[in-house]
Amino acid sequence: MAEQKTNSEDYLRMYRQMVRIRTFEDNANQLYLSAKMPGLTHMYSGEEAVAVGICEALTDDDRITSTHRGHGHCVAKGADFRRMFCELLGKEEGYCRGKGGSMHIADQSHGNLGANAIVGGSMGIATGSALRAKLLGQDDVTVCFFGDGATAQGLLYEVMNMAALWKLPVIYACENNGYSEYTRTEEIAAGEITARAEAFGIEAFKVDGQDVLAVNALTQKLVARARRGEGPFFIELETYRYHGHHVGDINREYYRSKDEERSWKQDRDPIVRFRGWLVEQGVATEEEIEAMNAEIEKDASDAVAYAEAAKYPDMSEVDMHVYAD
Amino acid sequence: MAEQKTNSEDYLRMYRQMVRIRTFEDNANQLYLSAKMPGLTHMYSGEEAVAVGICEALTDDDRITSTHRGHGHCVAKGADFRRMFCELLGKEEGYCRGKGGSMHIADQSHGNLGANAIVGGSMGIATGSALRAKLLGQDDVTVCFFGDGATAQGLLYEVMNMAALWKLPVIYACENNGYSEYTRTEEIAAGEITARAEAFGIEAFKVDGQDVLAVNALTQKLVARARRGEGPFFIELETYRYHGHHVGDINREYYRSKDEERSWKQDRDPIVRFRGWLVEQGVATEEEIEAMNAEIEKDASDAVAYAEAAKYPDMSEVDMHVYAD
Amino acid sequence: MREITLSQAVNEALAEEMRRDPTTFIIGEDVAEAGTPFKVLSGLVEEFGTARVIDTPISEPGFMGLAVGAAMTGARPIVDLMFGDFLFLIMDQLCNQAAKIHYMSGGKLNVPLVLRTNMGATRRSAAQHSQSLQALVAHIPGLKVAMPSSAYEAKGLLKTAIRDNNPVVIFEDKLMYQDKAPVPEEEYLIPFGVANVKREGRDITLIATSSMVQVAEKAAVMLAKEGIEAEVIDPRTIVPLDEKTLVDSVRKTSRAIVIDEGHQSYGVTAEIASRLNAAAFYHLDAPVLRMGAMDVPIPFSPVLEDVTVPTPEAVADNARRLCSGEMIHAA
Amino acid sequence: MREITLSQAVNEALAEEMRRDPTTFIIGEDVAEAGTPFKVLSGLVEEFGTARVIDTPISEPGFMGLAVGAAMTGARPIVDLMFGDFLFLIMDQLCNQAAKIHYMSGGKLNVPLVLRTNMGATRRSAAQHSQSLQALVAHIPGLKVAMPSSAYEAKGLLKTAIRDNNPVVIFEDKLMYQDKAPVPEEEYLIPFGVANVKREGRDITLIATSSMVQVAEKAAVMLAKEGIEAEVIDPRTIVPLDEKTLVDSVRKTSRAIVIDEGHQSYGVTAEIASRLNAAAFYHLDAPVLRMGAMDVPIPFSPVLEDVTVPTPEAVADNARRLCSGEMIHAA
Ligand SMILES: Cc1ncc(C[n+]2csc(CCOP(=O)(O)OP(=O)(O)O)c2C)c(N)n1
Ligand SMILES: Cc1ncc(C[n+]2csc(CCOP(=O)(O)OP(=O)(O)O)c2C)c(N)n1
Ligand SMILES: [Mg+2]
Ligand SMILES: [Mg+2]
Repeated sequence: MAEQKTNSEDYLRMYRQMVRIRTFEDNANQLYLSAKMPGLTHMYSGEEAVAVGICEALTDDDRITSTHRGHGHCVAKGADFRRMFCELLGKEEGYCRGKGGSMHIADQSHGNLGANAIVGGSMGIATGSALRAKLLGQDDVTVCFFGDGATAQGLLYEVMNMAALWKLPVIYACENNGYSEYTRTEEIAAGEITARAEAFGIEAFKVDGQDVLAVNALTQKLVARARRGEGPFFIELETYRYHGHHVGDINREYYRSKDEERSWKQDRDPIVRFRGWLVEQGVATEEEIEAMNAEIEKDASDAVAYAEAAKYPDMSEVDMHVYAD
Repeated sequence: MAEQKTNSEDYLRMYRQMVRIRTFEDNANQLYLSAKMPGLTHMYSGEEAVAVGICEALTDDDRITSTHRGHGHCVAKGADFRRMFCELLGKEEGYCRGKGGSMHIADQSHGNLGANAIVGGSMGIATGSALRAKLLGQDDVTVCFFGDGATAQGLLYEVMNMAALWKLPVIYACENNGYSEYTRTEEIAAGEITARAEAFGIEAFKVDGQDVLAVNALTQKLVARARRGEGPFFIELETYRYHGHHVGDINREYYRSKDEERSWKQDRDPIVRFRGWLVEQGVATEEEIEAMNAEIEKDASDAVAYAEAAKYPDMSEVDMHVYAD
Repeated sequence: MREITLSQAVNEALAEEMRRDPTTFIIGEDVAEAGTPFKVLSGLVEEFGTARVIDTPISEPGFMGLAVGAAMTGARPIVDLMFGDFLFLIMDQLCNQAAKIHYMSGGKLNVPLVLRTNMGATRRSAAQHSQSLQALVAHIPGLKVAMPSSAYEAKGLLKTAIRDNNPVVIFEDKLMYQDKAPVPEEEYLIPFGVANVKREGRDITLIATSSMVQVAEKAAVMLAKEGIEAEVIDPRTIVPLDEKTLVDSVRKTSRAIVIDEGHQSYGVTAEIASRLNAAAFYHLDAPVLRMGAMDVPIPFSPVLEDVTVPTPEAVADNARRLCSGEMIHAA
Repeated sequence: MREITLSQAVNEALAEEMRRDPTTFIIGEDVAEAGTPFKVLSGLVEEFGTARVIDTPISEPGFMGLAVGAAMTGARPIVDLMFGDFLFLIMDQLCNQAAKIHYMSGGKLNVPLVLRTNMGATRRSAAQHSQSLQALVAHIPGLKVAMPSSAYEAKGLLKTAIRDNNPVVIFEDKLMYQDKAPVPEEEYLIPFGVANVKREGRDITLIATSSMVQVAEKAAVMLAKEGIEAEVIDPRTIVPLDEKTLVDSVRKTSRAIVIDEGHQSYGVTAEIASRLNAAAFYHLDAPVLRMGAMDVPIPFSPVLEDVTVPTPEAVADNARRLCSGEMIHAA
């Protein structure tokens, strides 16, 4: 792990947030498998240290843009289980009144500008948020999450160019989980991903996305620098998704081996690793951790029950919110 | 100059082609200023060594895609003055039966897939032509011309990525004339242009675009390598446009100085330099060159007269060619 | 006759045409080993190899551009665009380039390419994965637009599209991929611009595209029980549009409803309705009625999504009112 | 009243609104020192500085995306898209993002941005610089669409657009930038969804957008000499559309022509004509007639280009035939 113990509260919150994400996903997956959840959804399990390491370096005023694989970012940025599950089930109390669903979940109150079902679709939005900060003299920083596959979208290069020219406070966070859908990153990305950012004069970093402390330490530094006008920055985070591309992607052996999956889960799980470190460093005991886990599990199942019982939006809502007043 | 005399015929043809471009442009400009030419047009004068140096390394089977500033590419790829002027004047005998005009001139017979009025719009087309060559086992190479300004279009990075992944026989030729419209390149391009290609694993080169022999020598090498499957390649050609962005751009001092224009014209003119070298090397005498120039001038004014007298397409053509049979 | 799914029909059309013409190839995201997320292309890479079934990076404008260039220089690309909603990403290459190149070159250059994509809501895929954007491409001269309504049409129209020398956009209804229909073993092609009268009737004409053909047919069954004989017509291609068959029917029945799953305003139903109004004005008992998707982004929540698109019940209801003269007085 | 050009009217609207609201800014290519190729923005960078009049690289999807993000987080961007034809490049950011974000977020996020662009042919700019693409954006729920027909409308509609909390697309006719019209010195706004009856008449209604309003007015002058009184109506915004004013007029005159410079098929005239046919069916003597641009890419050659768009003569001709009953028998 990257750093020595300095602040137990922060560590415990990070751990908690990672477990919350994993637990949220397990419940969401269960809802989907039992046909209670409509539509399609993409699980974040395995990548928790990325969202948490980054979002823990941000304040509520800092913005993020998220992706189709967005539950992790949403939880990490401070969202509430009930309102998230309500959204996933299309209920009125959801963050988007059920209109967005898993692929569009947004949480304005914590600066999450929303998941996006267009791969790369939020790169402009994130950079524009940073432009706004500069224009209005606000000191918040925006983090743009996207996958390795999204680096194939030309939009990224257009907005990195402008961010670099104008020194915008934006951090591009590339979650490289090795795959875009059913295709390995090597097959769809020529050259080096970080070199592409560097070509635009942007400082770029590679970090182990399974090490929450390493991610957090780097992000802290970059956020501080971005606030001082030294941005933009680019981070490539090496990580792995445990589930299929989406919940229905069950037979994966034609594109990745069970061995590969096993090795990431057994040897590099971000939660297991961090838990071990917490105990080792005396930040928490096994019992404390188990209690925390149990509490989170209860929170999640309560939230699921709440969301299942919650009501759908009234049919009259269908043509509300097409236009703002 | 980059190379010693090895082949007078080639040298004279290159010189001739450069003068043909300059002469074509002078006549086109005149037509525009005397209100005989409709629409808008962008002059290539000053950049002749780029088009000629590159196209002289190609055969008729090799393809190019051109830009809004496309007359130079068209002439260099072998087009005929009459049919070009007819096109610029919207006449039936034009390369596109008057339907395309200056911004869409294409010459299928010599492998010019056409000018394009969308900046960057032909990057996909050029790369697709190269994909076709590979797919059908043909050994032609495609050159994609575009400006420094066009490097801001995300499409470039999408197609370079695919060209690199699949080793396509395409050469990206970036004509860096220092400006995109009324804006200096530094203001719109962060980092280094060649670094952007290199980030995708593409070999990139910078060359003096006013030195026709240097351009030609480099292109010859790269075309040969691309034919052998060693492509793609990227060339940045440092050059300058003498006229305004388009023919109506007369007052330019708010974005570039008269001094700057004068120095490029006096010290680096590609035709003057090459002419000096030809004489110095004994490839041609001053008299031979003057005769060649005069002949080209006559060709051009004959072609202008021909085009002015030529007939417009019949009105019934307006809804022909919307669909191919 | 054997029955196969729409997905199999598409797969067969592609295989047959790729065997027939070595210049054809497929390009798109996860089209090879994965055979697309809808598994429509399964098996093709095994037969034709990765040189002709090409997996791309997530670069829609890029691979669409490649297809245009390949088409201009002698190949016949078949582009797979995973969701119709991604059309917005490739509009420049499709509408400023592909659609115009033949014309701008005075007929010298051709762009024989097929863009296969999909449409259709009620899959709970929300606003960016549920759109039916056929009206947008239909507005652009130089493009042809096909909307198969069953496995039979999907195969016959796709084969025609691949042999066409123009850019053709085909919208498949993603909810219909598993629907079966009789499809001959023998080769056949369906010409463009020829509407299909799916059901004859004398009281009202229901003109429906793609997914809405089934909806219209179901409505016709309901109506038949009440003694209202609806004629159901599927234009099959909206560009070119077989105006004559539609007009002839409406002149006969004097009433018509046009049904399409795109948004209603400035959509496909507007064009067809206004052509019918113009050409059958004096035969009409009431103005042509339009039913498109509601003018709202498609919501995720099932309860909301389901009310955004025309249903058999709603079509039958409107037909009843039209036939009873209720709307005539209301107008 | 003083007369100013459409270009000056736009410039004034921008300057006034930028003075009023420090969160507004302009973003686009060559908008600052160059003031755009049409010189519409001259002087603004001197007053507001390069922080608020932002020159971008040639990255239409990119800067459109930036505008969406800035709008979502508290600024009010005014995007300058140099040619309407470049809409094809930004459709994803405009239609998949800007148009849907308010809805997808259940009303939580707003996207108050203005996209200024242009339209119009006969400038000999050929197929990629001459399109009038209003129908495409009008089809997408969540966007508002304004089409000013003079300097007066250009100023009043733009000011309204800037204060609107939704994405608004404004199409200016690039051939009209130097046209003068009376424009008050005092501040005024023109509300969206309110059509303007430019000229009253009892015999026929000419509904025209943007550039076509002048064409309709010229036709009306010709017709008046022959005793035909044409009512000319400018909807001013096509989304929202003031259907009532249009319908009321058509119910009065019993005949209508709808004129728009976009391609005719699947275009703006189809929507308006089919709404009029529906709402005024029993008042109409003949079906509503549509006049759009021909369904061809715009050709460069002046002799060809000139026949692609509606002219006053052609409008008058059609109006005469409609009024004489010639078309009634023909239908
Ligand atoms: C523009 C666009 N193209 C394609 C898709 C379909 N799609 C959804 S997710 C995905 C893969 C994304 O890969 P990556 O960016 O690496 O993110 P990951 O799923 O690995 O987190 C694709 C191709 C899409 N939603 N949007
Ligand atoms: C997509 C697009 N955006 C903007 C324009 C307007 N425009 C025409 S040429 C040009 C500048 C191009 O600069 P560069 O690529 O350097 O080429 P150069 O004109 O210098 O040869 C611009 C912005 C356009 N035609 N297409
Ligand atoms: Mg990935
Ligand atoms: Mg340039």
